[in-house]
Amino acid sequence: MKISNKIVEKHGLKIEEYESIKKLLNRQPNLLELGIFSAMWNEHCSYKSSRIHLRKLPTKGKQVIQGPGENAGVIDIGDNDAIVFKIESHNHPSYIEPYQGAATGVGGILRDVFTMGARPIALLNSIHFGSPDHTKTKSLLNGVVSGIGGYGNCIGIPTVGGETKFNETYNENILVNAMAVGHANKDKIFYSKAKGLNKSVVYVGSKTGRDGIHGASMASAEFDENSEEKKPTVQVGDPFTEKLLMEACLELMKDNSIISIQDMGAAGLTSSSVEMASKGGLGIELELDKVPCREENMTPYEMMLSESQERMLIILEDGKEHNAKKIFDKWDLDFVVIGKTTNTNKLTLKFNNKIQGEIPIEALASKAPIYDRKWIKKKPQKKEINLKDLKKIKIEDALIKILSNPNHSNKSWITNQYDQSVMCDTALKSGSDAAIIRIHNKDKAIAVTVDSSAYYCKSYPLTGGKQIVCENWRNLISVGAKPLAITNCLNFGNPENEEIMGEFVECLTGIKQACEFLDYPVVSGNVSFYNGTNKKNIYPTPVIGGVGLIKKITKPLDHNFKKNNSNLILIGKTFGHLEQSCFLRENYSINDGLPPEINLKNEKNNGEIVLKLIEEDLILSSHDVSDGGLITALAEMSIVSKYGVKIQKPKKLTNLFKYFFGEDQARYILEIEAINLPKIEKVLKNNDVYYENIGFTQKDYFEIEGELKISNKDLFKINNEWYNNF
Amino acid sequence: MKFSVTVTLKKDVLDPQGKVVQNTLVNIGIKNLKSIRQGKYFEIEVDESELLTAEKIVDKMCKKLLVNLVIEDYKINKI
Amino acid sequence: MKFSVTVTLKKDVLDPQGKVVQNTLVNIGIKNLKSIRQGKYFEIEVDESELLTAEKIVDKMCKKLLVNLVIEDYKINKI
Amino acid sequence: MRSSVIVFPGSNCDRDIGVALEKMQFKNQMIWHKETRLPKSDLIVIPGGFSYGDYLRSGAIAGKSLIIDEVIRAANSGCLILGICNGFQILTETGLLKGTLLRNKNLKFINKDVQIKVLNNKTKFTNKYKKDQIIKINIAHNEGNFFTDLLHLEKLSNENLIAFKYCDEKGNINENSNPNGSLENIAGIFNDNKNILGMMPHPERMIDEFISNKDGVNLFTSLLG
Ligand SMILES: Nc1ncnc2c1ncn2[C@@H]1O[C@H](COP(=O)(O)OP(=O)(O)O)[C@@H](O)[C@H]1O
Ligand SMILES: [Mg+2]
Repeated sequence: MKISNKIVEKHGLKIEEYESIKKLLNRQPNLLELGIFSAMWNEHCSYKSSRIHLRKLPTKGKQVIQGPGENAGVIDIGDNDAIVFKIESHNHPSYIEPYQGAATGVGGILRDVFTMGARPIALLNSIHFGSPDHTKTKSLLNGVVSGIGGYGNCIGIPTVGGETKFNETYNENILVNAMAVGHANKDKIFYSKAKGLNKSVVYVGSKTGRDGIHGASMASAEFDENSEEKKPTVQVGDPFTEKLLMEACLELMKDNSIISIQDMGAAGLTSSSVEMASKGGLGIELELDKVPCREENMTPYEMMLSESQERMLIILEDGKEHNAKKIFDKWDLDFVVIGKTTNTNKLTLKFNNKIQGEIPIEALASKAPIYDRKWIKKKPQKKEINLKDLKKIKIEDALIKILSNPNHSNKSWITNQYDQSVMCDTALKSGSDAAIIRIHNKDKAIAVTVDSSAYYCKSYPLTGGKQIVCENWRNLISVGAKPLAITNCLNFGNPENEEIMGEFVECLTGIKQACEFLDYPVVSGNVSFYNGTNKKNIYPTPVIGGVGLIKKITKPLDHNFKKNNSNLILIGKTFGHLEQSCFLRENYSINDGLPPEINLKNEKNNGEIVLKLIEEDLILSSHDVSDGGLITALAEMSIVSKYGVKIQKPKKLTNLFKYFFGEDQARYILEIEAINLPKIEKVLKNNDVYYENIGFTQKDYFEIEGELKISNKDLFKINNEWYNNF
Repeated sequence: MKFSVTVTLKKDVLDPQGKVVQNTLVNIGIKNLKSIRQGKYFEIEVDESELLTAEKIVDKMCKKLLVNLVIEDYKINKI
Repeated sequence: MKFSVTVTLKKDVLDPQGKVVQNTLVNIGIKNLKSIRQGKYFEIEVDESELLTAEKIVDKMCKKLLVNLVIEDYKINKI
Repeated sequence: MRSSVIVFPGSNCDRDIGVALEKMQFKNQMIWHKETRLPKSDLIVIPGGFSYGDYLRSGAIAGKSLIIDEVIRAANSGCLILGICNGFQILTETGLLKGTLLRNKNLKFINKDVQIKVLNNKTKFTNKYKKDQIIKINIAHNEGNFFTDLLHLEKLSNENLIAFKYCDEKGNINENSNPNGSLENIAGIFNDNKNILGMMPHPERMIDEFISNKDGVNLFTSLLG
């Protein structure tokens, strides 16, 4: 068959790329080979536009066992315990079929974690939808939420955290990012690197069907009117089978049978076999007749490109096949030796006793294209908003506007659809700054959270990038955890557009600077480009997933006020930065100006000292101050509590709007007992932490002296209304 | 006028339920089973006496809500 | 031989799903809907050429697994 | 006291109940569903989860497994049987308990802490609770909407076979305190002999102050006698 330009383009490859393929092969590829190149060389698998920039991220630290480059990152939390985690996007599939797209996203990220020998212990997600009144939003949100729940609930892993945001730039391109966190024994981590010649390559899990063929290249293209045509490629998730697969793999991992193991994710059998071989510097030979197939007459092309879910590839030590098969039989799963490792450094595909395709592994992996795409720097849009020019409003109304907005509304409509308690180690559920998961049978715990700030990143990506890392770090500190490492999911528009590439590069620089300063390395991640339709691109939306450690946990710290008449302290300085704030957006639809500056030094110092106070058990409750400012944070604390607050008007900053709604960074609210105040003030002063005594808790009412007084009950109602429409 | 609508998964779409049900039937000793596919069924009554119009209404329900056109096919029958 | 089986909730069993579906259809502007009931649908192929025997096999599947006789009714049709 | 937890493919609260039983000093064994013999046990627990993915109907396929014949035999000879959540669904599918669990009335999975009231505290499962005691307990299910025929419903009331009903913090049993649409807010029932209890809420999740509360503990201590 002659490969025409049209066929090349249909495979999502550029003509120049096709020319390099011919050079690498010294010949024209056949269709099977072309399909394999397209699967490996697309943006999603090859990271061709992002790779040179990702290299700049800090990935090392004494807590890091495995950084990026494996199925998931691994960190050390002491006592031979390791935490394995990663985040991944499933944006395009979720827009086409929200339930299945989201479900298989969860399934995929879980496999990345248990592939490494970890039992998953928590799921999180970051989901972004179009404007709340856009016609599709409601059904997309419904579908995505039930898909996430459907998969996680069925497999029995608690979904404990996440974020849900709305903004019109996601109207035609929603974001669904799923994060999984697992626990492993440090000395029992499994990797994907193949070793040894003539070792059995084993296929386990579900059968291969025609689903998801070209899924990875779909994730690497913009949507257009013709995307509908691609619908038949939708994959259906089977969480029941995944549960069996997970248990079977974890059972097999108890002895020393496995040399290497790799899940079949994007680009299925192709990428898993190539990845194992390339990391091991080996070749791999597959006999495709042996691949367990669901449909009749499947071709090698279809088998190699299928993205059927719930499958794994394992390379076994000699002589372990029999025992391993017994385990998979017990769990009613397919287990077939479909090939072996070779010394040819090639991927060799046999079918009907004939070689149907043969490609040097390097051509698919290290020789895949890398682009240094053009990008332009964002010009800072310095624009100060003068409140005097704006229509007068009342503080109370502005607050209500924020609390009743979908982005700030109480999300229990969503989180009640997720089983948060299964496994019986969830000490703090979603709705808090971070979730706390106890390590089974031990008295230590991890805290986990995901965060993004698309508005900040859009207006000034460098600051935005720094800010999300800091916010994420703050969320962990707020529950008393020492932040250890992050994973990141970089959702951006079309990288061939110089402005968007600029957003990417600068966000990444921001992330890098913050991570370096905070000793908060990146251990895994994912990049999702081409989020946009017909040249309308989404806001740059990097999502950060952070993991922290609570060494010895006595009781989980949350943001519920605990007592009447406790003192409230605001940590960090309030300058009154209102540009890019929730206040201006919700009340005036103003979106101009720069995001609040990040002072990494203060961020680190404030965080560390707050953590110290928490560890000394001096804090009753705590909460970080983020979008919506001080007043929103205080309201959030009151809404979940029996107690409200009585706050004094500020002494220094006289504009109340700036004081209460400003989104200055590095701030926390702490509830403390009066008797501890001197001790705490001493620590703060000795460590140069700026703080203010802002008021006290009181019964039932949320009050700013001389300004407003609302009952907690009313606040609760306001905050809960929006989702009731569903 | 009354209609029945049957909704089934498209060919080539994974049917996790069907697989498990089939295995179970075999396990509990049912012989001669060649294949089983599971789907949804609706009985719909509409207040409309003109067949074509009535059918159109039902079709609209299917497209708008009852059927997930991405992965499912459907058939409408008058009953 | 091929059969279709439709399984529906018995009349006096509350049908939460049907109710929600009905409300939703009305909400999205479908008029003339009188009633809707939702059930399950199976397409079953058995390796048996004698109609009565084949039907018996299918009936057995229904009784033994596919149908919860406490709350559901079913109908078998040759197709 | 010897207990056995039956593990089906797709069970996912099996570890949780196993941990709880051991913590409460039961001598517990986990029994894989393909086993055909049950060890001698005083209590058999069918745990929560999604046996067989909840495919077809929740509990239907597990209800047809080999081990279930053994469970039925044990039940008929008086062994105590506890079905939690999916376990309750399985018990109704096997006929050991009458009634069914339909989809939640809002058609959504529901996970939250709710209040239930102990209606009958004169049983092997509930004797350490006070009559009408209100306990806070976690539910997590898609199909927890209890339904049965009128005759059975009457019998449940008349013979004191209702174990728990959903209520609010003050103990009111009404539509507002009914999370899933269950008939008369029923959250758990006994069989005629009161040696079988099926309940939708998860007592095994309520044994640790640190994670939740200890409102589930009395169920286990009741069983220990
Ligand atoms: N934004 C990022 N930051 C750090 N590492 C990344 C990022 N994106 C991808 N990676 C790393 O690159 C590798 C390949 O990622 P991916 O193709 O998503 O893996 P998989 O095929 O297992 O899903 C992984 O080790 C991942 O952690
Ligand atoms: Mg992977």
